Amino acid sequence: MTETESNNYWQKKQGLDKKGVKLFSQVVFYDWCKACGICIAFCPKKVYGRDEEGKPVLENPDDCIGCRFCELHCPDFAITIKERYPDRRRREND
Amino acid sequence: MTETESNNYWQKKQGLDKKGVKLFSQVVFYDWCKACGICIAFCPKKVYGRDEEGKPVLENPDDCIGCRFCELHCPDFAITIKERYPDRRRREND
Amino acid sequence: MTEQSTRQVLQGNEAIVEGALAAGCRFFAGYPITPASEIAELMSLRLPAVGGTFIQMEDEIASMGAVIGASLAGVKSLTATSGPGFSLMQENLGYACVTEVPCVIVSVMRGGPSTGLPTSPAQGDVMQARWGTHGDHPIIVLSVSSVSDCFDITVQAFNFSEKYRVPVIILSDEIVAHTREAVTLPSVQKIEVFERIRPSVPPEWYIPYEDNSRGVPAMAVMGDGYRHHVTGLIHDTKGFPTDRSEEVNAFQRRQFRKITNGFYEILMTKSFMMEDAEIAVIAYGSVSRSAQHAIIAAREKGVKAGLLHLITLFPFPKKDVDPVLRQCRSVLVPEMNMGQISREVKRVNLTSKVVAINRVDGQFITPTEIYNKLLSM
Amino acid sequence: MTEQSTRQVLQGNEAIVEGALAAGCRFFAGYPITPASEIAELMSLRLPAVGGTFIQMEDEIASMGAVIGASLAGVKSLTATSGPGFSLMQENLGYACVTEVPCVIVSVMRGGPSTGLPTSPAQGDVMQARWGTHGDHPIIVLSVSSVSDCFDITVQAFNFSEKYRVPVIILSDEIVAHTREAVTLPSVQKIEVFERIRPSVPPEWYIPYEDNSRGVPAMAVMGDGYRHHVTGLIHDTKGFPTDRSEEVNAFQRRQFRKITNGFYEILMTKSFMMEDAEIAVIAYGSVSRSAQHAIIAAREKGVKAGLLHLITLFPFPKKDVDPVLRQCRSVLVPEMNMGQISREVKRVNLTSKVVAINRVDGQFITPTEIYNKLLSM
Amino acid sequence: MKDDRYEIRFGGSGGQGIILAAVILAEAAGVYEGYHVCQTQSYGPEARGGRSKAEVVISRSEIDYPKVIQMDLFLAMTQAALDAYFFDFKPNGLLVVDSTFVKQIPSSRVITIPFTRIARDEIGKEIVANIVALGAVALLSRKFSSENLEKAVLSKVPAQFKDINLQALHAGMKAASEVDLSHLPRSIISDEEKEV
Amino acid sequence: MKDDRYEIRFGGSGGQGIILAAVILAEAAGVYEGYHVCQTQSYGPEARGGRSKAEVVISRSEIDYPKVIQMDLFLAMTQAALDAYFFDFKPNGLLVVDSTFVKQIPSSRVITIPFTRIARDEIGKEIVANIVALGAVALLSRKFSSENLEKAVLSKVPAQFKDINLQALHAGMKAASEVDLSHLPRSIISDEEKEV
Amino acid sequence: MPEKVERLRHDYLRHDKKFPHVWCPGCGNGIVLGSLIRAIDALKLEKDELVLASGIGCSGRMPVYVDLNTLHTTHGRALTFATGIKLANPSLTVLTVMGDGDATAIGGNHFIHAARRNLDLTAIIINNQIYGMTGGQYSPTTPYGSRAATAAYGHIEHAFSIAELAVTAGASFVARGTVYHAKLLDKLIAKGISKKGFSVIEIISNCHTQYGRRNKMGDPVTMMQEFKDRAVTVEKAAKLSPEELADRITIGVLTDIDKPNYTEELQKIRDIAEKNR
Amino acid sequence: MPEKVERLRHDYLRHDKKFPHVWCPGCGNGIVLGSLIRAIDALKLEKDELVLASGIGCSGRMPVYVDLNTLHTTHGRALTFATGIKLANPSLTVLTVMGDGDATAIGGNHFIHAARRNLDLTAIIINNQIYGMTGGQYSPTTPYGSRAATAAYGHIEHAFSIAELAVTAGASFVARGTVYHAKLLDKLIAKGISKKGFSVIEIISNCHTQYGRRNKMGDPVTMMQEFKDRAVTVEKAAKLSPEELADRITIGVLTDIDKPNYTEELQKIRDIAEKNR
Ligand SMILES: Cc1ncc(C[n+]2csc(CCOP(=O)(O)OP(=O)(O)O)c2C)c(N)n1
Ligand SMILES: Cc1ncc(C[n+]2csc(CCOP(=O)(O)OP(=O)(O)O)c2C)c(N)n1
Ligand code: SF4
Ligand code: SF4
Ligand code: SF4
Ligand code: SF4
Repeated sequence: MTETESNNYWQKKQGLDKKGVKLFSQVVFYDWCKACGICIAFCPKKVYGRDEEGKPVLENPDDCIGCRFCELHCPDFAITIKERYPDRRRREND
Repeated sequence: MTETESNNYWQKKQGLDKKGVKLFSQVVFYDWCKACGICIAFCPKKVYGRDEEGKPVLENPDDCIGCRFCELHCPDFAITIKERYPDRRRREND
Repeated sequence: MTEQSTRQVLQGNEAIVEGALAAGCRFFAGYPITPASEIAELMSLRLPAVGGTFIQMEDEIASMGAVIGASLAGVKSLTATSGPGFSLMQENLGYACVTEVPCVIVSVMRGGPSTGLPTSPAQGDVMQARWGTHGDHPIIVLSVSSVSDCFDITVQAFNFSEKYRVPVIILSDEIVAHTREAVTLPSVQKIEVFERIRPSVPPEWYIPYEDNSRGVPAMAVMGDGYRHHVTGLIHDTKGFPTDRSEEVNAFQRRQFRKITNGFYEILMTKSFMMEDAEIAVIAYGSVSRSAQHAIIAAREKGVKAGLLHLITLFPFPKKDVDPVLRQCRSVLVPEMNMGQISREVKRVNLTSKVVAINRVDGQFITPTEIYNKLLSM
Repeated sequence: MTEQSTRQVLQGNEAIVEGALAAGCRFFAGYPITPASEIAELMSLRLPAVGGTFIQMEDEIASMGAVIGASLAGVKSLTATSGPGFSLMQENLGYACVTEVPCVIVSVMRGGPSTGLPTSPAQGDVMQARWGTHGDHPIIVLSVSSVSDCFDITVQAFNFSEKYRVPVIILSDEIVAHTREAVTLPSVQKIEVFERIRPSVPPEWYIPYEDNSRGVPAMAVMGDGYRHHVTGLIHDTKGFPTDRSEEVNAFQRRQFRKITNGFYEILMTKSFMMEDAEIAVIAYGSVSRSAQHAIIAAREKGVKAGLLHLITLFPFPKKDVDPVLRQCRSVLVPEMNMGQISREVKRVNLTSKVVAINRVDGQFITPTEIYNKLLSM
Repeated sequence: MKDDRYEIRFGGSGGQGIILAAVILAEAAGVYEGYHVCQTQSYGPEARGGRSKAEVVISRSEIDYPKVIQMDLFLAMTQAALDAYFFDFKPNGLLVVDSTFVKQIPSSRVITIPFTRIARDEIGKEIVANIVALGAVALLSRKFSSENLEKAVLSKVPAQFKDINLQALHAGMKAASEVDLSHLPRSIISDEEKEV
Repeated sequence: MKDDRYEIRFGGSGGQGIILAAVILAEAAGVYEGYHVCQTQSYGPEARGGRSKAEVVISRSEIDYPKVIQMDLFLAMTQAALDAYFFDFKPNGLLVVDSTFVKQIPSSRVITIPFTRIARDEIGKEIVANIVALGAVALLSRKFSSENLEKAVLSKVPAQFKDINLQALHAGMKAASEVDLSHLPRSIISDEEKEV
Repeated sequence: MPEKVERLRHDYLRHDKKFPHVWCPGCGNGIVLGSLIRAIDALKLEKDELVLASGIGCSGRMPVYVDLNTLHTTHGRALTFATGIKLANPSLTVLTVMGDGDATAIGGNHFIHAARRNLDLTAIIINNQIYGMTGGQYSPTTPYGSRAATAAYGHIEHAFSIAELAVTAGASFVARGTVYHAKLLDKLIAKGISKKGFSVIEIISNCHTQYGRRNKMGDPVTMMQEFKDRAVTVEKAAKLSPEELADRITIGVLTDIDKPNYTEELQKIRDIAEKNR
Repeated sequence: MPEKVERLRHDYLRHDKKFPHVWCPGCGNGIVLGSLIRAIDALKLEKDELVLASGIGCSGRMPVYVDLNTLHTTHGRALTFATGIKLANPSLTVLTVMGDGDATAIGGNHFIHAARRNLDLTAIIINNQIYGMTGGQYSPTTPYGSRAATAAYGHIEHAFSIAELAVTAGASFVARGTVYHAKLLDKLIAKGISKKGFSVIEIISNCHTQYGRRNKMGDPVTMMQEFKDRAVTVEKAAKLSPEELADRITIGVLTDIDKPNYTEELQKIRDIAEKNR
């Protein structure tokens, strides 16, 4: 692992991307999603693409700025946005 | 008939009193009157007194200025105010 | 409404609209409710085109009020609803009874009580149609079982309402309302349409609630010069409130008499395979269709079954039910309720064996269910 | 409501208030209407003094809604009205049926239909009390005939409503409502009061509409930790909407079963001089008093008459009417309507001779009228 | 028919307090004398306009029919009320009229007392004519002790008017006590024709 | 039972236009072929969410019971609809499935045609899969002339979509015409067990 | 003119209906009836083309006395019947008279919807701040703190402003008067009738029997005097502060705006529909 | 905070109720439900002490999904039931959710009366300008000129302003939001609940299925975009002319006044009555 690589690794672990901004993960419950397209249309960072059925697929997950617009506006409670925290357990094991 | 008397006579005939003001007659239909007292209370010239049952009786009929307040406000359509016109027939006969 | 007879595929609700227009209905006031909404929707489209008026009111109470108002002003009027809305119309329905204002109310029955099963068929509002408003009053309640019925019976309902000066209730159900069938509607010219009798005396002679042999006073219309008073209070022949015993009595009894006078034409039923029947099914509305199917099947098995299909539910067609009860060794009354009409059938003759099939689970009664019962009777 | 028994002269309407308070009623929502207004007026005076709530709503629909709401929140609730208002309450009454919310509705009958004869006595809303709302449902309808009845039956009505989780309707009439009589009301301690059964399992185990032998599920109250859903849609045992045939059926049948289970106590009648009677009068409400007077007089003339006084009108007390029909050679049913209960009597046994006196002219039926009829029978 | 049923009707015009008088009498009978009692009154349009009617039925046993069948005693405060409500008068019944207003009398079994004049002249308040009449009626019925009547009156009138009402009551009783009932004619109508 | 009663059920998912297909078929049967016809459909929550069902009953004589008793022909556009609505299948009935979506088939009397794929690939619009299926169903029922079917389609679709719908109709008919029905197995269930 | 009142009485009151009418001595309803008759007469409207509909209440008894096409409907519903009549025959002039309870308690919804629709109806609302007919229970306009048959301890609810509700809901013409100001009433009613669109004339009236009696102003004269003292014209009111206006009754025309009228709009639709046919 | 949404979903949605819910894809009702849950959570209210009552309509289906004391009443009557509940047990926090038809067509009267009484209830009104549940008939808030299932030729009636009606009728707190502005909604709902007295939160929402489809904005995204574009805050709106505001949706708190609250007033009466006893 080069230094940059290792840096990157730790940054990701701590939920920060390369530029030191926070990272988020987007979880979509496909069973609840009805493919209305709201999350896809209004995401300011175009994080989601649209699959065959019209449901969101992650296209630019790391661009997510955690505004949670999609989470707050999904009429079906089908999206959860979480900060990507370092996995403490694995870190401790490191 | 003195001149004044005769003058008076004609004035009355024409619905004018001594001072040359118009005269009015007040007709009360006692069967319809319910003795509410409105006409008596609000007549600006206190034309009506009140009888035993509380119905209006003419006390100062000649003071009536024809404002028709009583006629307009009698809830029972029990009052008619008319101008006292000269009785044309009798005059012609005169 | 068609100028020429044409073949069409229509829903029951649509055919009610066509029937109403053919009968001369030019006013509809209503409030949407499943499964009756299509009637309002189609009326909103069709009425303006024939110079009529559609209005969606703020609720069913208002709708019923507007319908009575329009009829008083001389326009044949309709409203359509379902159980919850029908419950709300009861007070003004009573007003229409007491003031003898012609109008037609369609209630498309769905599962009850309350919001119940809003999209399921049921026949649970039969007794309500008879007894829903307070006070004694006669009323005409007709049922429909097919798309062509929807047309015909609606015309009939308007005719009765104009002829007898009573509100007429058409009870439909979700099945009839939403089934599409091919029908050939008669041309307008071929339809017998009855118009209320207007006064034919000079206005000063007009006595708005004067009795006559029919018991149905001539009806003046607002604006036609026959000024008179209309009130929901019991009134004398002039239309003025009264509580004098003899006047009240005369008024109340005339209400019943005018309907009794018309029994011959009001009480409508149809017989199917009844000539030699030993078991009769008495049914109405969509269920009569399942019954007919079952009877054919039962006959194939040698069961001599027949159908008495009730169209008029109230006044109860005792005159047709009675002979059936005498003729048959037993009678089956299948209904999508707990036995509202079977109750009436039993009233006609308690000694007959009356069996009931009662469904209140929102499911249509199938021919199989009736067939099995017939075979076991 | 009295802590000690005291002798008072009360109007029927007043005694209903006393009965309600004694039964634990602490909420009244209503809308004034003749001849029921005194109930609201007295409630507005009395309830605040015992920590209860009186509210005059914007109409009868709202009143019925508020009454159901208050009961859901655990407070015994009453409303009172007359025909026109009762018609308006029908929709929400059906809601109370379907959600099994205990509450008591007093309808003081006046002449109908519509505005009718607002200050005259009548009994024209009997069938409406049974059939006024849409959909099949059982219901308990009790009648009152005297001031002491007004107290006792109101207590009973609350008890039934709590015990069976049904709305109970008390039918009074203008005569009973406005007659003042001397009564000795029992002290509160002496009155048997029933409270709805609350759940006795931990909240997570609570199944709000679970069946049991009585057919009456335990009823949690809003705010007591047993969060659940209440809906006018047909629901499963958990209270969630369902249209699954078996669940709907189970629900609907349980409604009837719980009342059938209680027949023994629900069906209340009183007999007067019936032991050796050959002619029976079947009557209810104020008319039963005229009947009793007439019977005494008729007995003096050697006519073996007796009275079956119906207190419960629905479910119809067939079990008590049937033996009377068997025992007597004929039966007289005097009513201030066109024959709403005589209709039910006839249903019990068509072979009996049932004679009716029907007044719909706003006049009370006098003992003389009944007496004359008895002598001619 | 129970023989001890005693039926009283009060008739008068709207503002005369006829109903209050009947209510007080019912209170006296039901609460203080321990009778069974039924009190009813005219209601509705009739009550609104001119005439007003109130009835009290008293009995030692339970009362079935709550209204007057045939009046044992009829108090008429006006001519109009007398004319309108006289129809159920019992043979051998007693008619009591306010002679201040009533001029034409349809029965010879009558007692005439000028209740309104007594109220006006003796008590100084015409408004208590109803209580004057009440006193007379109660006394003539012979069913009430004056003590119980007083209690009933006190329970139904506002505190500030207690004295004047008691005064009126006694004036009425006094006026009635001066009447000799035995001089009244008897009816010849047989019991057969009685209403039930 | 009348023998000429012919019962068709359409099953699919909400957006597939199943009901429109049934309505068109009813129009063709009732108006253009002069049959008696009853068309019904699922309604309410069922219709709102996923599944959708429509039925057409055709007969030369009047139709009493308006719904399917036992299907002569069942068109299933999805697996879910097939599973849910297969229950009334007639012995010797014909099952037609959209093989694009339906994988598990409960009867050997089946014809599989990839309606959706045909619509997508041949017509270029997945949305007209219902009309493709309609063409096949109509042909297989042997009750319709193609002329009348065309008329019915044209009477029910907006002007701008006429051509594409006609194309779809014909594609469906063509696909069905290529099927050899005589090779289908026959049921051994006796008539006795039939539903009424 | 001199015999005008006699003529009006003769022309507009029903001869076969017994007078005096049912209302209590001094009840404002009679004064309103007088104004209504004078307004109709002033507008020279044909009696045959006039409809007067009421709900239930003391006010509801008005139509029976007037020789027009009259209608006494159910409680609160006068406007719904009126809507049907007007739509069925737009050439009729349709008036309603309602009590405050009738119009704004049980009939509140029909009232705001009629205003919203702006159908050409005239609603005369006699606001006596109480339920007269049923014996003095509180209404939606009973003032805070007053006594009523169902508010023995003082009323705890606040009153609607009928006129403001009408304006917010969309009425074209809204005016207020009192029975003390009968001449103004004549004019306001006439204006309301003339206005194309929904017009409301709120009339403050006395129910001394049920309201006055309980609230220490037990006779009609006292109550009328109060109306006189508290009234202030719209013009004067404009110059007063809210505090100064607190206890006043603003009388005159409050709103008079032009809006598309329902029947005209309906005709447009009919034209489109007939073309599409 | 990070797992907040998960926790909310877990805490407030009913696990024994099948999801996804009944509403159409993209229906604003789901967004409102989310805001409601967040508002309740933010206020740290006990679920046991919360009541959510609805009428009938798509909006009426909301309560069934939420783990509170829930009540699905009759069409238009939610506020009447809520009134009974609150009066019977004032310690409960009682919310209602209604559609525009539910609240202002059939339920219009209860709405204005609840506002007048100022009982401490919170009314969330989801205004999608149409009857969703019954298939797109016009409602009292359907804009002039729009198409609806009963207005094929363009609607001829004018819409109520729900918020203005509430203010005129007497509500203490009135706010407006849109489903595009979910965060604002959270706050408005929380404020409404906290307010002692009658609070109204009007939420402009999309029924693309019934309204959008007929009016050329057939999908939720287009409609939400429109809400975004047309919205203007109360603060900004204050600076705009009526013309500039014509087509805008003013969002934020419109009215927030302190008035005597019904339950407190009632207690006063009880105190007097008990003393008099
Ligand atoms: C449905 C219904 N509920 C109640 C009544 C009883 N009722 C008759 S008039 C009235 C209210 C009268 O008050 P208002 O409308 O203010 O008119 P007013 O009598 O004061 O003129 C009521 C509640 C009725 N007739 N119908
Ligand atoms: C008394 C009654 N009338 C009519 C209906 C039918 N109905 C159900 S919901 C509804 C209107 C729905 O519109 P809205 O309140 O705006 O709510 P949405 O569905 O748009 O959320 C109607 C008319 C009913 N259930 N009850
Ligand atoms: S907003 Fe929700 S329902 Fe809509 S597409 Fe995105 S995840 Fe699916
Ligand atoms: S205003 Fe009329 S009713 Fe009143 S006292 Fe004068 S005349 Fe009589
Ligand atoms: S009760 Fe009131 S409103 Fe009715 S007539 Fe009497 S004063 Fe007029
Ligand atoms: S119909 Fe409209 S309001 Fe109803 S769920 Fe669909 S989008 Fe939502």
